[in-house]
Amino acid sequence: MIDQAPAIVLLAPFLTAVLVVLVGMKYERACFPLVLLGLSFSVAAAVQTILQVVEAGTLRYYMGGWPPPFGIEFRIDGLNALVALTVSTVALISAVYSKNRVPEENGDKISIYYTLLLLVVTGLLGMVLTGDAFNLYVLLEVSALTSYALIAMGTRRATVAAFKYAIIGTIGASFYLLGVGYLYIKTGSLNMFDIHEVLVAEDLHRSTTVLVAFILITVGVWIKMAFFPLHAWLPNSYTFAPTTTSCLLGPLVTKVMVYVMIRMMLTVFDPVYTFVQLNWGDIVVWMAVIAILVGSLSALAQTDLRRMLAFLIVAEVGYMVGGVWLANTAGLVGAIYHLIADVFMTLCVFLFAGIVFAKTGKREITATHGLFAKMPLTMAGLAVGALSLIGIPPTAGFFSKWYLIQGGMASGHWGYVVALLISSLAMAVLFFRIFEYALFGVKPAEGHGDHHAGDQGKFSEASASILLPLMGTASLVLLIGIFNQSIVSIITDFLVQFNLADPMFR
Amino acid sequence: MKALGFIAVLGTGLLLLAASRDFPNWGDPDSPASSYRLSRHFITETINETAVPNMVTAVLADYRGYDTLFEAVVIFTAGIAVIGILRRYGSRNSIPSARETPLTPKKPDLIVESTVRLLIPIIQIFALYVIAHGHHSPGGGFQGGVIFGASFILLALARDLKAAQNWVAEKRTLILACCGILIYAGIGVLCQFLGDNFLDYQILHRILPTDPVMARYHSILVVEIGVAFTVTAIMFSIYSNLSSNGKMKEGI
Amino acid sequence: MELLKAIVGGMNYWIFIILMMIGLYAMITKNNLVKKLIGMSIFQTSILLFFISLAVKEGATIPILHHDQAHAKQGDHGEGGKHSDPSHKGKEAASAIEEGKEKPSVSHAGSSKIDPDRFTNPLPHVLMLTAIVVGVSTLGVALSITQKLYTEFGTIEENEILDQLKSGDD
Amino acid sequence: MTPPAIISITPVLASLVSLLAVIPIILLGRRSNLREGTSFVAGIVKFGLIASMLPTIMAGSTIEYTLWEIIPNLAIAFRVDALGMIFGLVASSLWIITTLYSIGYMRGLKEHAQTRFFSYFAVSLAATVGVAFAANLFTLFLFYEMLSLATYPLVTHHQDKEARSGGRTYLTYLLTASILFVLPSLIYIFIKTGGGLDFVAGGFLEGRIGGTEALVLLLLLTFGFAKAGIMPLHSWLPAAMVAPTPVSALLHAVAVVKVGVFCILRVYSGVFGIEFLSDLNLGVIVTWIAAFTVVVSSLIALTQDNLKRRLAFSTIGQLSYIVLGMALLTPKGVTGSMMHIAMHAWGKITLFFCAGAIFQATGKKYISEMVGIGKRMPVTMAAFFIGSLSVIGIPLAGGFWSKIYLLWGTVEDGQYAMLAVLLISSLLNAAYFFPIAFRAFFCKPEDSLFEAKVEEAHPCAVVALSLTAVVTMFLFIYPEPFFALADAAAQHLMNL
Repeated sequence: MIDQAPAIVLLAPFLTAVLVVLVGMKYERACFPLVLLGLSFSVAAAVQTILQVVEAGTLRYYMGGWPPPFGIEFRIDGLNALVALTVSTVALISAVYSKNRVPEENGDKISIYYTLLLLVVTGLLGMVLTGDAFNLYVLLEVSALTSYALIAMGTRRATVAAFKYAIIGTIGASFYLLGVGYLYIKTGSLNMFDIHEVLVAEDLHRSTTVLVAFILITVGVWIKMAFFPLHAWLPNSYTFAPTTTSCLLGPLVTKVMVYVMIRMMLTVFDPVYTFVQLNWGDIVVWMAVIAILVGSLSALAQTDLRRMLAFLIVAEVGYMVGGVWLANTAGLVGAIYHLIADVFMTLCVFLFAGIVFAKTGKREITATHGLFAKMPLTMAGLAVGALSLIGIPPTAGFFSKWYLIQGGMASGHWGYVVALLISSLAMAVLFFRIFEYALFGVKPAEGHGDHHAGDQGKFSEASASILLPLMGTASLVLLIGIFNQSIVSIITDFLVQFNLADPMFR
Repeated sequence: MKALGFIAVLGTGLLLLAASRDFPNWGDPDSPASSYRLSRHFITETINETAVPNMVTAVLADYRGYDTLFEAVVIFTAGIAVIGILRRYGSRNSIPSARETPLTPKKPDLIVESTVRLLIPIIQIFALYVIAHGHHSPGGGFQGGVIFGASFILLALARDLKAAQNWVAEKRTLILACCGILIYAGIGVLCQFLGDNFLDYQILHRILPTDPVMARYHSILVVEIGVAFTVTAIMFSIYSNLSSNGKMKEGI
Repeated sequence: MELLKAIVGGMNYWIFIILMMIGLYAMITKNNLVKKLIGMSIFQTSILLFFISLAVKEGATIPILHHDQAHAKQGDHGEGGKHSDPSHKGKEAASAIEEGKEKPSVSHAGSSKIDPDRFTNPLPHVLMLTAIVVGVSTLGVALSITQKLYTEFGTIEENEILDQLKSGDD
Repeated sequence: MTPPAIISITPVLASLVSLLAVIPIILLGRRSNLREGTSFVAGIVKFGLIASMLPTIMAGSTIEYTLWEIIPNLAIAFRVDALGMIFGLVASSLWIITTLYSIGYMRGLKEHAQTRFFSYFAVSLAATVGVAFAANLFTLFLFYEMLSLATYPLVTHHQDKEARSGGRTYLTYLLTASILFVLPSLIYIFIKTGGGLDFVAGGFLEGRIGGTEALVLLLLLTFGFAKAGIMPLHSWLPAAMVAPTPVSALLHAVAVVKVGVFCILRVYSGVFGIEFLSDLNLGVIVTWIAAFTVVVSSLIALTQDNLKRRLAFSTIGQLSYIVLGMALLTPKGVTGSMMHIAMHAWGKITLFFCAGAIFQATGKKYISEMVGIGKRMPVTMAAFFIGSLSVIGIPLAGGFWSKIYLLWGTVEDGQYAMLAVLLISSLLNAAYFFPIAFRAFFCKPEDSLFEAKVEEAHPCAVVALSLTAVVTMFLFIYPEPFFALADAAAQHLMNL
C-alpha cells in the first residue's frame, strides 16, 4: 500500500474547493463546515507526513506512478514537510476566523470566497510539495490568480492595488518561467533534483545561461516575495483587502516564496554555486539590511494598523533573505525557523487587526484606544504576537533572531546584525505605541482620581469565532518557541546534506 | 518613469541576450533539450507505455497529468476569480436559473441569425471531434473546450447574453466546470482508492476490461473530456461576466 | 560571417527577446490599463515562442505517430491491431516511417522502431499548452479587475485613478 | 575547593511563587483584602524559601537547578551563590514591607486599577529573584527583559500624559540598551565560547578573546545593563518617578536598579573574571566612568526641588558606588560593593517611603513646600533622617559599613583619586539630604507651611517606613549576615 498522506495534504483542500462551489449554490451554510473538514484533513495529513519524514527521511510520491524525471514527483524532506504543515495550519486558522467575517466583508459571495481561500491554499501547498520546477509555476499561478481576486474583492483602493499586484506578479511569475526555460534549454529536464544532477554532472555551473537562469528565477521570486525594492505591490494590497483576505495572504504568500527561493538555491542550483561561486552574499545581505531598515522604519510612519503590519512583512522578508544569504548553517536555520515562526506571528497580528476592524470598524492604530480593559484576551493575543515579533523569549521570534544573529556574526555581517537589532527596536516602539493606546484609552488622564479598585470598564470581547483563532495562534507562537529544538533539529537534518561550511555546528 | 522603465527593460533584454550566446542554434538536433533522456523517452516510449500516438497528448494527460490537472484548475480559478471580482447579484443568493430568464429577442438580424444558426452546430461538432481525436491528431480537451465555449460566445454576440444563457445558465456553467474538475480529479482519486498513486491510471485495469496500458489510453480520453467541460464552462462564464459587467443581464 | 551565423542561428532568441522587451516596456510604462494588459500578453507570448522554438529539430516532424505505426504498437498490447495499407500514410509522417523502416530493426521491441531524431521534442509543447492557459486566465482576471476599476472610477487611465484616490477619501 | 553543588528546585520556586500568585490576585481582584492577603502570603513564602537556602550558602555550597535547555548548550538554569543570596534576601524581604506600604499608600490615595498594580508587582519580583539566581548570562538576560516589561505598566500606572511619556522614556532606554548592546554581546560570547554561558567564579572569557574585544564587550555590557543608571544612560530613572511611590520605592530604589548593578557585578565576576580584568587593566576605565556618574549625579541632585527626583539622582550616584567598588577589583572593594547593595536598599527605600507618605498625607511633591513638616509628621521625618544617614554613610545607620569598605578598597588599590571622589560625593550627599530634614524640623513656626490638621499618613505606610528605618539602624549594629555573605562572595569570586 502506497502512503497517500503527501497527496492528501494537497488534494483535501483542492477537492473541497470544487465541492464548496457545488454545495454553496444550494446550501450556503454547509460551506463553512466543508471548508473546515477539508482543511482539517489537510492538517492531519501534513502531520502524518512530517512524522514519516522525521522517522524515515525523504518521502517520495510519484504522481501518475511515473518515476522522475518523466513524471512529476513530490519529494518531501524536512523543509517541505514543515512548511506544508505551517501553510495548512494557517489556512485552517484563518478559515475559522473568516466564519463570521465573510458575510460582512465579502457580502453575498460566501461560497466564492471559500472556494478562493481553498484554491489559494491549494496553490501554496502545491508549490511547497512539488519537486518539479515547471509544476511550481502552474501552482504559483493558481495561488496568484486567487490572490488577485481575493484582494480585488475589497474596497476600491484594494482594486487598484490588486491591479498593480496582478501586473507586478505576472512579471515575477514570467521571470520565473523564463528562468526555468533557460535551465531547460541547458539541461533538458524539469525535475528539480534531476536539473541539479545534470548541472553537476555536465559541469554547467560555469555557463552564462545558468547564471542568467539563476538571476531570472531569483529576481522573479524576489518580486513575488516583496523583497525591497521590489515590494511596491504589497502594502496597499494587504491594507485595503478584506481582513479575511489579509489574514490569509499576509502570513503565507511571502513566506512560501521564501521557501521557493531556498529550495531553488539549495536544491536546484547547488549551495556551492550560489554561495561560493557566485559570491553575491555580501551584496544580497546588504540589500536585506536595507529592506529590514526601510520596512521597519516605514512601519513606524504609518497610521493605518494593517499598513503598518504590511511594512513589517517587508522587513521580515529582509530577515529571511538576509539569513539565507549569510551562507552558513546558523543563518539558514534561522531563516527557515523564522519562516515558520513568522507565519504565525504575522497571522497573530493580522488577526488582531481584523478583530479591531470587526469591533470598531476603524483601520487606524488609534482604534485600539482602551482595548485593554474592553478586550483583555484579544490584547493578550496581540501581546504574544508582538513580543514574538520584537524577539522576546520564550516566544518563537526570539529563537529565530537568535540564530539569525548568530549566523550574521559567524559570517561577519555586522551590518545585518545591527539592522536586526534596530528593527527589533522599531517593532518594540510600534507595538508599545499600540499598547499605550490600548492601556490609556479607558480612563482619560487625571492623575490619581477617585476610581475605586475593580474599575474594569465594560467587557466587550470579540465573538468566539474570531477570538479563538487569535488565541490558537498565540499559543502556537509560544509552542513553536518552546519546542524550538525539535523544529531546529528537523531543519538541521535537512541542511546536513548540503555540507555547509560552518563553525557553529561542528 | 519612462526612462527608468526603458533602462530596466533594456537591462533585462541584454541579460537575456547575454545568455543566448551559448544557446544551441535554431533547430539543432543535438541541443540538450532534445537529446536529453527526457525527450527521447517521451518520443520512443510513449506508444509502448500509453498506446497514444500523439505524444503531446500522452505527456500532457499522463506523464504530466498532475500538471494538466492544475492547468485546468488555473482555468477554474480564473472563472471563480472573475465571478468573485465582478459578479453583482441582484439580491442575495439569487443565481438565476434558466427558467427565470425568458428569451427576449431584440430584433435579431436575419442574416446574422441564420448564419449563426448554421454555424453553431458545425462548430460544436468540430469541437467534439477535436476533443475525441486528441489521441491521434493535434487537439484535446483544452482546444475542444475553447471551441465549444466559443460557440456559446458566438451566440451571445449574435443575439444577446440571455439567449446564450438560455442554453447554459450561470448555475449550469458552474456545475459544468466543477464536474469537469471532479471527473479529472475523481479518476485520480479512484486510482488512489484502488491502491496506487494519484492519477496512476494503469491500476484502473482492475475495473476496466483492458490491460494496464490501454487503461491509460482510455483514461486519457476521460480526462480530456473533463478538461473540456471545465474549459467550455469557464470560457463562457468569463465572457458573460466581462460583457455584462457582472450583472449577467444584458451583454454586448 | 561568424556574427551573421550567430545572429541567424540564434534568430529565435533575438525575436523572443525583442518581443519580451516590447511587452515588458508596455507593462511598466503605459498609462492605460488595457495597454498594460496588451503588453502583458505580448510578454507572455514571447515566452511561449521561446519554449516552442526549443522544441524544433531539423528534419523532424510533429510528435504524432502515424496511424499505422500507432496501431502496430497497439497490437502489442492485445488490442488486435489492424495493419492498414501503407498507402494511407500522412504526408509528414511518411518520411518518418520510411526512415524508421530503413533502420535495421534489431528486435521488435518497440523502442528501436521509433527514431527519436524524427520527431520534435513534445515536452515544450505540453508546457506551453499550460502556459497559454495560464496566460489566458491571468488576462481574464486582469481584465475583470480593469472592468471593476472602470465601473468604480470611470476611467482606465492610471494617473486619473491615482488622482481620484488622492483627492477623494476612501 | 568549594563543596559540591546541591541540586534543588527551591530557587525556581522562589522565583515562581510570586508569578503564580498573580492568578489568585487577578481572581480576587474585587475583594481587596483577600487580594492583598495573597500578596502578603506570597511575599512571606518567597522570603521563607530564600531564607531556607541561607544555611547552605553560608556553608559555602551552591544550589543549582537546570529548568530547561532551550537550545543546545543554552539553558534556563538557576544557581544560588552568596552574591545572588544577598540580592535575593534584600529584594524578597523588602517586598513584604512594600506590600504593607502599598496597601496604605494605594488605599490612602484611592488609586485606580489596584489589581493590575499588585499583579505586575508580583511579576516584577519574580523577575528580580530570577535575575538574582540566574546561573548563566542567558537566563540573566531573560529575567532582565522580563523585569523591564513587567514594570512598564507600573511606571505608567497613572495613565496620564506625564506617565505615558515617562513610561516611554523608561522603556526606550532600557530596551534599546539591552537589545542593542547586551543581546549582541551575549550572542558573540556564545559563538566565541562555543556554547557555555554559565557564570564561573573566575570568569570564562580569559584566553578566548583578545584585549580589544574584551574592552568592547565590557563597555557594551556595562552600558547595556542600563538599569544600573550609569551616565549617560541614566535619564530613564528620573523619568520613571512618575510611578506611584511604592513602585519607585521598591523598584527604583531596590529591585530594578539593583538588578542593573547586579548584572554588571555578575558579568564582571562571572563572565570576565576579576583576574582577567585586572590583567588587562580594564577596571580603571570603569572606575572613571562610575566616578563621573557619582559626582555629576550628586551635583544634579542638589538642584532638584522635586523630592522624588532628588532621590532618583541620589540613587544614580549610589548605584555607581557599587559599580565603582566592583571595578576596583580588590577584595575590600568587592565586599563593599556587595554590601552596598543591601545597605543602600534599606536606606533608600526608607527615603522613598517617606516621600510617598508625605505625598499621600499632604499632596506635596516639592522640597520647598515641606518646610516645617517634621512637626506634623514626626515619625515619617525621623525615618527620613535615618535613611539619609544611611545613604550618606554616617554611623548609626547600615550605610556606614559599606562605605567604609568601599573607601578601604580604594586605599587598598592605591587609587586615591577614587577615594577623593567618594569623599566628595559623601559631602554632596549630606548637602542635599540634610537641608530637607533640617527645614522639616527646625524652622520658625510662622514659616511652617502646614496647619494643625495635617497628620501622619495611612497607618500601614507609617508602620512600613518605621520598620525599614529600624532595620536600617539595626544593620549598623548587626551587619553580620550581609557582611558574611558579601565576604564569602568576594572570597569566592576573587579565588582567595
